Amino acid sequence: MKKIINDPSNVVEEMLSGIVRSYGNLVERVDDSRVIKENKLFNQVSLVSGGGSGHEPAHAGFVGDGMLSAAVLGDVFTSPTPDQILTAIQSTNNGQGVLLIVKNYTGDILNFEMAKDMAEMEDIRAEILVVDDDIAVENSLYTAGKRGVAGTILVHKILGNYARQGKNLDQLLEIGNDVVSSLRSIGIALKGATVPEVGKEGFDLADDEIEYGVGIHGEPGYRKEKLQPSKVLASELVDKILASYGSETKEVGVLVNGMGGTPLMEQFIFMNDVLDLLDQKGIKVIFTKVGNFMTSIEMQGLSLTTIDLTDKSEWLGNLESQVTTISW
Amino acid sequence: MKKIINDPSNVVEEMLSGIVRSYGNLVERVDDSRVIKENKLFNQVSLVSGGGSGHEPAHAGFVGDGMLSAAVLGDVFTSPTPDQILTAIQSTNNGQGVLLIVKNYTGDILNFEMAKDMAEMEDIRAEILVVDDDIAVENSLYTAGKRGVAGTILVHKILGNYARQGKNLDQLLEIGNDVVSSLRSIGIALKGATVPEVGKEGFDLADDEIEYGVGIHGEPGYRKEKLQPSKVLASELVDKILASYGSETKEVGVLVNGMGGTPLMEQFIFMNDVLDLLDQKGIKVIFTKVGNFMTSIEMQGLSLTTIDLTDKSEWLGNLESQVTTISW
Amino acid sequence: MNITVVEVQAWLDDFAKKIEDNKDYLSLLDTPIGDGDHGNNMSRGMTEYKKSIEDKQPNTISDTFKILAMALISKVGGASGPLYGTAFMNMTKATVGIDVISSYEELSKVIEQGQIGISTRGKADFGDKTMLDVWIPVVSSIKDENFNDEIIENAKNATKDLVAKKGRASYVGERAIGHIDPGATSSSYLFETLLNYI
Amino acid sequence: MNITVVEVQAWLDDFAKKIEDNKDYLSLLDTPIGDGDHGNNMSRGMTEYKKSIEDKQPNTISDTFKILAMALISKVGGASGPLYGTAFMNMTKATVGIDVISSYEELSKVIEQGQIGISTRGKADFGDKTMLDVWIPVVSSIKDENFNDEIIENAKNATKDLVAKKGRASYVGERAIGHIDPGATSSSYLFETLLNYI
Ligand SMILES: Nc1ncnc2c1ncn2[C@@H]1O[C@H](COP(=O)(O)OP(=O)(O)O)[C@@H](O)[C@H]1O
Ligand SMILES: Nc1ncnc2c1ncn2[C@@H]1O[C@H](COP(=O)(O)OP(=O)(O)O)[C@@H](O)[C@H]1O
Ligand SMILES: [Mg+2]
Ligand SMILES: [Mg+2]
Ligand SMILES: [Mg+2]
Ligand SMILES: [Mg+2]
Repeated sequence: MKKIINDPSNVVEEMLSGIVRSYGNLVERVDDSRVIKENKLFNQVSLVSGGGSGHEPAHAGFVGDGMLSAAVLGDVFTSPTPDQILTAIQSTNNGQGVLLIVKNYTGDILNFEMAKDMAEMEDIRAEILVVDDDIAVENSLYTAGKRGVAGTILVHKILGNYARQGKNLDQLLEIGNDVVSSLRSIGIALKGATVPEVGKEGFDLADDEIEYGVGIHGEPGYRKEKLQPSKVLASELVDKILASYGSETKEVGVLVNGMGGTPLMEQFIFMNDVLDLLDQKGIKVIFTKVGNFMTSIEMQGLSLTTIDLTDKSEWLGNLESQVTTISW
Repeated sequence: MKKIINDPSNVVEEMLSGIVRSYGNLVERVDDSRVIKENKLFNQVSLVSGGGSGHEPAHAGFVGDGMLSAAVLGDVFTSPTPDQILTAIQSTNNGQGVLLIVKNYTGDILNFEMAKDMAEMEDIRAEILVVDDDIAVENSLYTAGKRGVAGTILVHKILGNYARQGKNLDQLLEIGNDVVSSLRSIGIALKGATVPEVGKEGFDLADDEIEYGVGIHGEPGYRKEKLQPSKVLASELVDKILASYGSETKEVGVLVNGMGGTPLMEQFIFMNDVLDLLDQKGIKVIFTKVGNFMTSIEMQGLSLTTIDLTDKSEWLGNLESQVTTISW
Repeated sequence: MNITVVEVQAWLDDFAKKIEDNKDYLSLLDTPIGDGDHGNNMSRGMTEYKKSIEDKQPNTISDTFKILAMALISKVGGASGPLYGTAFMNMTKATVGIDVISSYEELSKVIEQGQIGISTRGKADFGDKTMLDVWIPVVSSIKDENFNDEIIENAKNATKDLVAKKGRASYVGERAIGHIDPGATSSSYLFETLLNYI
Repeated sequence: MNITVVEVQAWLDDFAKKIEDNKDYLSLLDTPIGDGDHGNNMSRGMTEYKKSIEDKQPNTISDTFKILAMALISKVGGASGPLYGTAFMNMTKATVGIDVISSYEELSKVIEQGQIGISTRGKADFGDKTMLDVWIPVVSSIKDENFNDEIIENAKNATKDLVAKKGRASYVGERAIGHIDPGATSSSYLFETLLNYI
């Protein structure tokens, strides 16, 4: 394992300290906790997200005016615990309740649910919005459901602006579910990530092999294949995503998300191919974003996320609104 | 070579297209050129930078209100040609002259100088500001001088704001030289980058080996060594940088820059260690930034840049000013 | 049967030791069908339990379970944390005021409350290839007074041939077949060590 | 000596071919002491020259040099582009109105202008392990009318034992010793192919 770290069991602690010391103008740590919150809290419903670490800049990079009120950091690829989530809820709630934005992994769901129960015992209303945008694993009776991946960032952005505009908790939950159902993501991996405490790559791929549909913790995808040109990869992902929408999608937003070890050059080349394909299919792309937002440590690969914006000009406005965060 | 690309000889073209199609709200391509410029030009001295591609988001990601007027993209790790640089000059000049911000590499210097000569023949005044912040290779009679690396981004930021405030070309050049002389950078590499047209890594390091002082094109550094904890790496770099300042440095800005393949987690851990060391030495850190700004394709590693801000509160204001770019 | 707070703490110490000794094995089980952290997760929880017991020196069964529940909830983070945590939280409630568990019937009520906690929180059924595949037969066998090593072992091994319908292992589909469930394995340790005190 | 536009174009065609044939070798030379692109850089320039000559069919020496200068300037991008470009730009000026180069003296004046261009643009001296280490002895030998293969070859080979003081190779310090300079090598091709037309 070749990493710029000190003690593998202390990476989250030191990273957290690095984040708040570097961006103390924007965020602060809640004392003795794994919670990073906005310096200034606003008079609105609070938005809290979180999950395992290793997905940086998610979620701490999206804390700030117009996005999240706080992020809770678990160990690497491990959900934060209920007490930490409760701390985030307590320290951001200002009477209007707290929306917990959770990626659909059993560990995250259970820990956030438990925190929600604990918050209720303290008369704080918390609601959970589950994001499950990854269509690589189809939802079915036989799995824990679709996983939550990079689309989560767009949920933060859209709901963040609505919350700032004064929408209440019920409204945010309802819109949130609507946003989630308009999201589709799939990832591709070229090379696995190494969890510091594990010390070796989470999965192996041959030198000329890629895997479609890998999750952000290296969960297995739906097919391994020889590496193909970007155009071919783009076509596979775009087709799968569009097929899952049905036919009425006219306007979309597109997010190309780097997994941590793939340079921007490749992300932009891939986006160029995606835009060509959507053009050919007559689908208008009205919002685009490229970069490392929801990574998997140093995994090589990227994910494609689309959001159906047909007749959703308000959402577009939210996506384009100004925010004050480290990483949007 | 495992990359998400199409034709290796066409990566710059496709990336450029991806950038302007993704961020058409901010930047545009000058027709038939390798120039990315702001959509709106302002009534000010124009700032143009550029160099080989492969350092994304530099420099196109820093085009926008408050930073660069345009960026010129060369082939991967190869300087842009004078005709392209001239196009950038012509398409951004609005009578107040153009400042060319150039990293100190022979190829870049010569091509930009030639473009400057060509601009003069068209009665456009262009001046060159050479950035040579990399102290890994000492300036001496026996080399082409110190190289220009991540500190360049801070030059864009400080001069960008001064230009917006109405400073003239002579003033910008003078301040620019002052800023450059207050910058210090050194890099560390864990794993080399692969130029798409070359197809193999630019340099080799053993599995447990790192190299201090590597340049952003994989130029050799000053020492290879077994991988050390982040604290030890930080200490080596901080000591070397502080020694090169002399003793009066009281306040600094710190930039930790990822080389492309190193995740944010490690960059923040490293920054945490750097801040500890500067704290211990009684040096006040009044500006911090962490992320991938001046990369070397997918190289693993990072660089540390400091800027001496002692008695430079105006520069601090410029560093903190709001800008409208893709990547600041 | 004469399970007082002394036996309960001895039992949980044994369990902690078993987890510690098999930490790498549990993570190894979690690798092909999960994310390879179950051993580390459980170990973090049990280490905290040991520390907390030392600190607080509880002298009732209920308080002991509560300390374990809190340790698991606050230190594990994985799916197993809230599940085991809820189990022991329920067992905390089920043992309030009880100084000694002296019959299979009494014991089964306590363990069943734990199992109900897991079922409710995790929404899994028997046969979904989870820790419940051990808890459910264990509860029945205690009720039936034929609780023994073999029952536990068989219940754990039965997870091997299943496809998972819940948790991370559900993402690997058919590929889960042939692998014993890590959570079922850690639960088997819990009940094996309990056998010593019956 | 009777070098008209016909000979000049034949010469530069030979040079282009030589570059193409040795593209990989030039890049290989540039690998230990540079960034491994000199062959590709020069090839991009010369390919553009061939295309441009085809298009524009210049019929003077000066216009031919100008096309080469523009091709190198606009397509190479490396240090070698502006250096060779400036050389041929100077040679363009030095041959305005000249239909035929018929003496060593005339030839030396033209090539010397090229060399001055490189010296001025690159600020390097003889012995800095650059292309100038070939250009400077070549100019002298033409002046002295003893211009031949051996002089070129020796000049190129002499770069092998030097430390570089200019360009990318200067970053590797002592490690440059033992490697022939790629730019000196491409320049040696330029003058070797010129020999055919003298
Ligand atoms: N919904 C569920 N109900 C019951 N047990 C579950 C459920 N989901 C997962 N488990 C159990 O949790 C175990 C995995 O725990 P662990 O590896 O610690 O958490 P994670 O999956 O979050 O990494 C599985 O082996 C399984 O026995
Ligand atoms: N200052 C200089 N003066 C003359 N020649 C130089 C100078 N710097 C570099 N060169 C020549 O340029 C060659 C390298 O060219 P090339 O590889 O195409 O450019 P780059 O170094 O930008 O990649 C060197 O081998 C050397 O001969
Ligand atoms: Mg886990
Ligand atoms: Mg080069
Ligand atoms: Mg696990
Ligand atoms: Mg070169």
